[in-house]
Amino acid sequence: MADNKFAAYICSGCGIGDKLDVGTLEKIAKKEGKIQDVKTHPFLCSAEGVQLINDDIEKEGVTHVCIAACSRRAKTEAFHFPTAVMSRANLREGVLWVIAEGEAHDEVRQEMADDYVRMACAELKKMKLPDGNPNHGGNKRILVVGGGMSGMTSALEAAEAGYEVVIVEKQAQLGGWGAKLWKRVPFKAPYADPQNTGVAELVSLVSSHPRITVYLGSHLAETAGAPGRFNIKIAQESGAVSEEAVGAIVQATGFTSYDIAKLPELGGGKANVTDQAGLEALAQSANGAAIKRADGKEIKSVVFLQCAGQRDETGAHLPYCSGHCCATSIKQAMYFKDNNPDINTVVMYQDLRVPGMGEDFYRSAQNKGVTFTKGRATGVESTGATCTVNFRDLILDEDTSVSADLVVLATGQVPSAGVDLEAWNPVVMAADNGSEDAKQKKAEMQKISILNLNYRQGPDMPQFKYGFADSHFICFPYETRRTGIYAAGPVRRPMDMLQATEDATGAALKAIQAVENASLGRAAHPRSGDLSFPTARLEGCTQCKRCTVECPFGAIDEDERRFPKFNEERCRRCGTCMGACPVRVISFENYSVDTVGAQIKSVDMPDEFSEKPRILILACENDAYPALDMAGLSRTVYSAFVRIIPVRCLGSVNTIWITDALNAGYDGVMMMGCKKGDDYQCHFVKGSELAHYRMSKIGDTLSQLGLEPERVVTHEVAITDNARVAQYINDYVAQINEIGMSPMKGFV
Amino acid sequence: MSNQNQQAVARYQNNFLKEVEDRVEDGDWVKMCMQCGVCAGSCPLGDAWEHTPQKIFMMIRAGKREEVLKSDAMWMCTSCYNCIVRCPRKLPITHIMHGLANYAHRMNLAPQRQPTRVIAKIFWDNLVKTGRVNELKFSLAMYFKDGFSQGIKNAMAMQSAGLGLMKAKRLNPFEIFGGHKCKDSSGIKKMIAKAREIEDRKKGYTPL
Amino acid sequence: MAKKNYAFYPGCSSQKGASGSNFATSIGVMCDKLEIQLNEIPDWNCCGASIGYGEGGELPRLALNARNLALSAQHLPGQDMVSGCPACWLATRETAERLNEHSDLMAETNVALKEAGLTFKGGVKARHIVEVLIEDVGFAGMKAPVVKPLQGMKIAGYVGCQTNRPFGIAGESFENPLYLDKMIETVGAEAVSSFDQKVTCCGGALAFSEPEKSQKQIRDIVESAYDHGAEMIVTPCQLCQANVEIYQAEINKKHGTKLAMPVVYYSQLMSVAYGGTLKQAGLDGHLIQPNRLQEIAGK
Amino acid sequence: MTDSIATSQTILVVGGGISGMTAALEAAECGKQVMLIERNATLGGRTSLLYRYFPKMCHPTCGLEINLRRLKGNRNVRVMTMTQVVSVIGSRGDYTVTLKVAPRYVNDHCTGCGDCAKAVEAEIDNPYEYGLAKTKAAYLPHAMAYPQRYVIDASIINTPDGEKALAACKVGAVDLAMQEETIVVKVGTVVWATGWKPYDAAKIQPYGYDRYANVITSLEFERLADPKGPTGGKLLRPSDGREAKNIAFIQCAGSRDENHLRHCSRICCMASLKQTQYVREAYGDAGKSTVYYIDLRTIDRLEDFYVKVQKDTTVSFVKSKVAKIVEDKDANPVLHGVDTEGYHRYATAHDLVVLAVGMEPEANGIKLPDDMLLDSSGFIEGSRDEGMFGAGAATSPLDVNRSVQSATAAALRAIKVVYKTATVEG
Repeated sequence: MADNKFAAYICSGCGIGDKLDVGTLEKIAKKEGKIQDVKTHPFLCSAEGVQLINDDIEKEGVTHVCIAACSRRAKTEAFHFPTAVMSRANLREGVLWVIAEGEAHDEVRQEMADDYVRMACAELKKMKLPDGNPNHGGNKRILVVGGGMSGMTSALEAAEAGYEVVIVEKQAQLGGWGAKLWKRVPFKAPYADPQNTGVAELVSLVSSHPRITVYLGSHLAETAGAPGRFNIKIAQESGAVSEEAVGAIVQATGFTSYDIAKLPELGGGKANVTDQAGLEALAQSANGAAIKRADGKEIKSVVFLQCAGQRDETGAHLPYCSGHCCATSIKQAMYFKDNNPDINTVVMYQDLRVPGMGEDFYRSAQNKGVTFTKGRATGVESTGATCTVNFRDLILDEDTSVSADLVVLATGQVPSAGVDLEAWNPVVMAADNGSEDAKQKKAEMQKISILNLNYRQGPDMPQFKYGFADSHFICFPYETRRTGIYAAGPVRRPMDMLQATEDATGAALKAIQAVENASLGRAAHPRSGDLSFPTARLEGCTQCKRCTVECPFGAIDEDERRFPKFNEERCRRCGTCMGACPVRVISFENYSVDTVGAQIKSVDMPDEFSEKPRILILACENDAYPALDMAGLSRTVYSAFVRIIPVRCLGSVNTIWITDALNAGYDGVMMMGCKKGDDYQCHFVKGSELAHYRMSKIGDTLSQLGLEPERVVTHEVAITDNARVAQYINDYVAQINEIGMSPMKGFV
Repeated sequence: MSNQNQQAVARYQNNFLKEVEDRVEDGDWVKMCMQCGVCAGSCPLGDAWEHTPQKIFMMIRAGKREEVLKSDAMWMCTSCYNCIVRCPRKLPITHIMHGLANYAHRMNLAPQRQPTRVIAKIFWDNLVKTGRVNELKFSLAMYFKDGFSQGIKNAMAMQSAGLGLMKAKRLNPFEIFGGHKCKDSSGIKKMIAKAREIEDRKKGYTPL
Repeated sequence: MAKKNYAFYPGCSSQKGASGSNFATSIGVMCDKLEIQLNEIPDWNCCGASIGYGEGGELPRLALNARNLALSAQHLPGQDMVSGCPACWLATRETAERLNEHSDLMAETNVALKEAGLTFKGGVKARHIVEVLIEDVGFAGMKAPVVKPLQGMKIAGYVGCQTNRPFGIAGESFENPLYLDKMIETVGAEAVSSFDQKVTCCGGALAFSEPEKSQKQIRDIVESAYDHGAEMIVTPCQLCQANVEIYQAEINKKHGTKLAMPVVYYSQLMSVAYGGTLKQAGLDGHLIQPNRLQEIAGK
Repeated sequence: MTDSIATSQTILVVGGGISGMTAALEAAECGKQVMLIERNATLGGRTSLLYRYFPKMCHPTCGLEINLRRLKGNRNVRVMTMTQVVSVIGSRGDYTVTLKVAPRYVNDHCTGCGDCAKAVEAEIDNPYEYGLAKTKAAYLPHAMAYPQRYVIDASIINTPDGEKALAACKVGAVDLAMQEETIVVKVGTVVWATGWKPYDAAKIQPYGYDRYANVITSLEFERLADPKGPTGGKLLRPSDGREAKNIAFIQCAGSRDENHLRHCSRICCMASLKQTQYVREAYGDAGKSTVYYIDLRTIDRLEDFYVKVQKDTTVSFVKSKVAKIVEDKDANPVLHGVDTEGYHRYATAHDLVVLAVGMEPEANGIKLPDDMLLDSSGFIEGSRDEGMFGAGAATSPLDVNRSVQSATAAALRAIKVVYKTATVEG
């Protein structure tokens, strides 16, 4: 690779030239920033300005570009130089637009701009152009675990898009839950009648597809590797084990319905009290004729009890609503009405939940004479001949009862998501410490594992809530904490068949995307396209395991010598490992302890008596930094004493930066990251949490330095907090002024 | 229970909803109610209703035959049609209330001296006689519906209005001797008799 | 311009010497000026009104109205059947529509009609005079003949129920119809647009059976008219007019109120504005004298 | 002119809201060529006008920031704003689409400095505040606007204000002569992510949205709650600017109603529950929210949020479709109706009424190709030739989470089309 050539480009447009002494900035870039080639342009983002830079890159061999103009979030189309390393000094949103107008502030404004140029140059010096993962996997086959409606849909959709697919289904045949249904709820207008499930057709399409390989009566004995290079062992009933190589995984392992036996108060386990699955079985055996009871008796009246063992606040049963059950009961009531309108069918509900076009399906059922009663069942008795449902009629406001030949309990969906890692990890720890029964327990738990990942962090996907392997993000439902592995269908969230097929199609796309990204060594969401990846100087590693434990995505395993083993294809480039490392051996080409450290140190530190405190702000690039930008956009004024450095995630903040800053004489350090806790908004799951934890430990360092604890603060900042961030800053500056300037100044 | 009520109950095995669907004007709409209650809140005489329309629909589904038909609720309908135009399921609620009232009356379960029931009968008889309503005879009949002495009181109470209307030529005292009538009043009588005969047959009423 | 012809169904209340007779009188001038020719349907009968259902049931009521429709079709072929009384209009239109939708009802009804020597095949359009005014004449057309604009009168337009629901006037809202206010303004008076009892039910159907309840409705309507500075209420409905006018005295007696709000028909406004005399406008037929209107008519 | 950049391998995504951006990005990150067009001046769509999302109470712009960064870093997506589809001809794999690009009067020189806005005096109703606030006739749609480029409203073209904007711009970005453009592109498939629009609340006459100042829509309430909104985040009554502390939320305002929208709009229950927490956020225990509902449809784990709100002492629930609203002398909306759980009549005055208005397909206002298949409410089911697809709320009333799922699925369906075309072509 050719020698590095550094160039800085200062824009004097947007008023920068009017309010700042650009000459000084140039000098700083040259002298202190040690940039060979420094140019100023009146309108840098213009075609000519950009041409100037491109010419330097192509003709002059410039490899490193420092842009001193607007925020890194602005003018990204113009300032796009794929072949060069780039750093940006934020003179517009970061200085011009936020520092008070008027000559009184000229000096501090200029100092702030000077520092940002220093910092950008210093950062640039430490950056390398990421060349992408050299040993990325290129396997583009997709594994689908589960051969039900969701799994088959994922498989077929991916295959139709040209990708090879392997399906592993534990049953002896495809079809899953859908195959147990007599009919399904309609997907399209008119939403009037039950429809054929279409499972048989789907099964034949899947079985006969040239790009789909199906393993029946099989499960995953092991899943090793990473996106683009998974190696899986498939154990068949025969005992045979076959190996396959795949690039990404869709987990569509579905659900089981909540055990009716746990609902004795609603007649669970008594004669002629069944669940929705039980009724489908009766309907299938009736095969279009009148549905008969298990005892062969004809049915004149049926009562459907909604929310059986669901929406339960006592903690005894499922707290959630399974979403599909109202429509399913409506469909099942139609089984009877369509066959014989004289059969009494009562659907007893508290809130009838048929969103969207389901309302038409509800109307259709009423039209067919299905009776809907808003009531709360208090108990179900069964004489064997007939059943009695005691309930509170919520409209007529009375306790009453209705008798029925058959009672159907609408029970909920229980996800089949495998091992719960929250429970798993403590057991593993105990087992590793030699506890025998922990080893026993571990083996027991492992039995229900679905993926049998050989990951350091456990054998299955992390579960989000109530055992569902869902994403915590509203905007990113396919966000996963196991890169390249996507949950689809009811294992992810309670859902009906229509939504499951939609979900499965989406999951298939994400799997395709994962293999395409992996094949290029590119990061997946949220840093999609990022080619940088973490490397570790293992000679310096103390095997403390923090990186392997704290990686939110389980990307880091341990090699046989118990050193961290990075799986770049699993990595999301958040830098949490870098933040975790006490000996600072982990870094990215363009983001490292040095790229940030150098910026911190480059700042010009006024002496103790200058009355010019310096406050370092480490701001998460996802929410806090945009908020600061928007403060600029809305011309919200804040103190000129802060120096802001964007970080990939607070999780990537290494405490050395804090101590370096304090040693260098900074009077305070502010960290701004995303919301943590149950409703966390951290895009890397735990980054914000970890930062708070690590900072809680920094007290000792501070006291060693003889500094007040207030010199380091952490804030949760939402992207909309543009007004609040300015307030935080100004309040903190005031607070620092009270505490007084740092005694550390001038020592370094 | 009257004989025709026993028949009805027997025929519908206590399934009051079916009975209403078969025998009450627009009764087949009852099943479409989703219990939102907008009708209940829309009635100008709202608080006079023992049971609101939406509740009556629920009672019908719950098989509360006697409670519904013996109630005076549906007799409170002023025919303002607010409920009809607001119902999100487009139930012809006004018509159903009229239908239920008429059915309760025909089944002779409606409250005996329910004023609207009594007046409805007087009004109808009045119009059937001549084919047109004779407001004077109707009013007088109205005043005397609760017996002679009460009638005098009522008449006296409304005397000023009555005299006023006469002065205003909007109440003609000579109508007492005949007054407006259709030429073909006999044809009209026969027509109504026939219509009633068909309806009774169709709905299985015992003729009044 | 040639007169437009309509089959006319006056209804019982518009008979000579009946409660709505002054309405019948007042439309004379109005129709004359607006080139509307109303041809009374020979031997028409009562529509069954709002409480006919109690005793009448379904088919007998349909038969009653079918008879009028049949007579209209027979004697005044091709003419829309127009009524001035909302109850008559509603019952007739409902019958026409129901018979069109349900062939079985149509058949049964005709069996009954046969007894009166008639048959009905449908095809008659039942309309309200207000529809004719708005759709066939138009507001400009209604304004044209105005010779005595009712300057300075503040009038509450009280639409009531049945002119407005369930059918109403095309394009108007059930909750806040504006056409009556517009009509008031076309004759030069000021409409009390904030009048919030515009479509409240006067309880007319239960005036005899539930006097207290119905009179409460009336009181609300009249008091709101006062509150909003109206000097007069105008309505398109015979039952509303009679009910709201007649019972004010009764209410005063019971509650010591001093209600004396004149209640007139839109047709009376127009007739006066068009130069009709007090008599022609039927203004001699009121219990509560609409003095200002009478004055203007007298000039 | 025919655009050479697009080919039968190009995926056209119509609509730059969260669904359209998602469909475009997901396909582009699979290596496909995508053209993303948006009718408005900025991407972001309706969600960027919401204050918070349920159930996490996080901010829509947070996800928008990530999607915009994905977009900035991905050269496979070509974005065109102020662009609409005029016509689509052809069939699966080979469509010819005519686009109409409205003049922005600002070119890509714009640095977003805001000098034009300073210079211009004329104000217009802010289209991104549902008309609750004014903005200069030269404006940046909102802080998260993309492209971050000003717009000059057509109303000031050929006026002195237009000239002021022109004079104020130091970088020559203002172009008052800009004309409407027509562009013809060839694409392999079209994803319609045309989203939804709030049902016209004025049509729900008994609630008097058109007559009473203090009856507003749920979307307007989002703007009131947003610190960036017209009231700086204060819940102020339109009639008198007084703080609204006792707020009614009316569910199914237009939804589940054959006089209006036949369907259930799915999101409104959660949206209102979310908004009750805006009231708590503003007043703590001093606020009061009442939710009038028919059925509360908080399905799957959204139920947790319902349970949480039920425990909030400032929130009460009435099972009733409100019959009508009248205004009292102090302009307080008074709600009339009957609580159907046991027949309790109410006539309750509130400071403010928020109508949880239903979702209508925005496509109802757009001329779709005849080949499209729509359901009874006008939501997109697909196209007869299976070459065009709906995505997000254009296909069904969906919340954000489900819209993104739907858009991701639509991306794959589109990819299937271009894959098949490519393999057929050789």
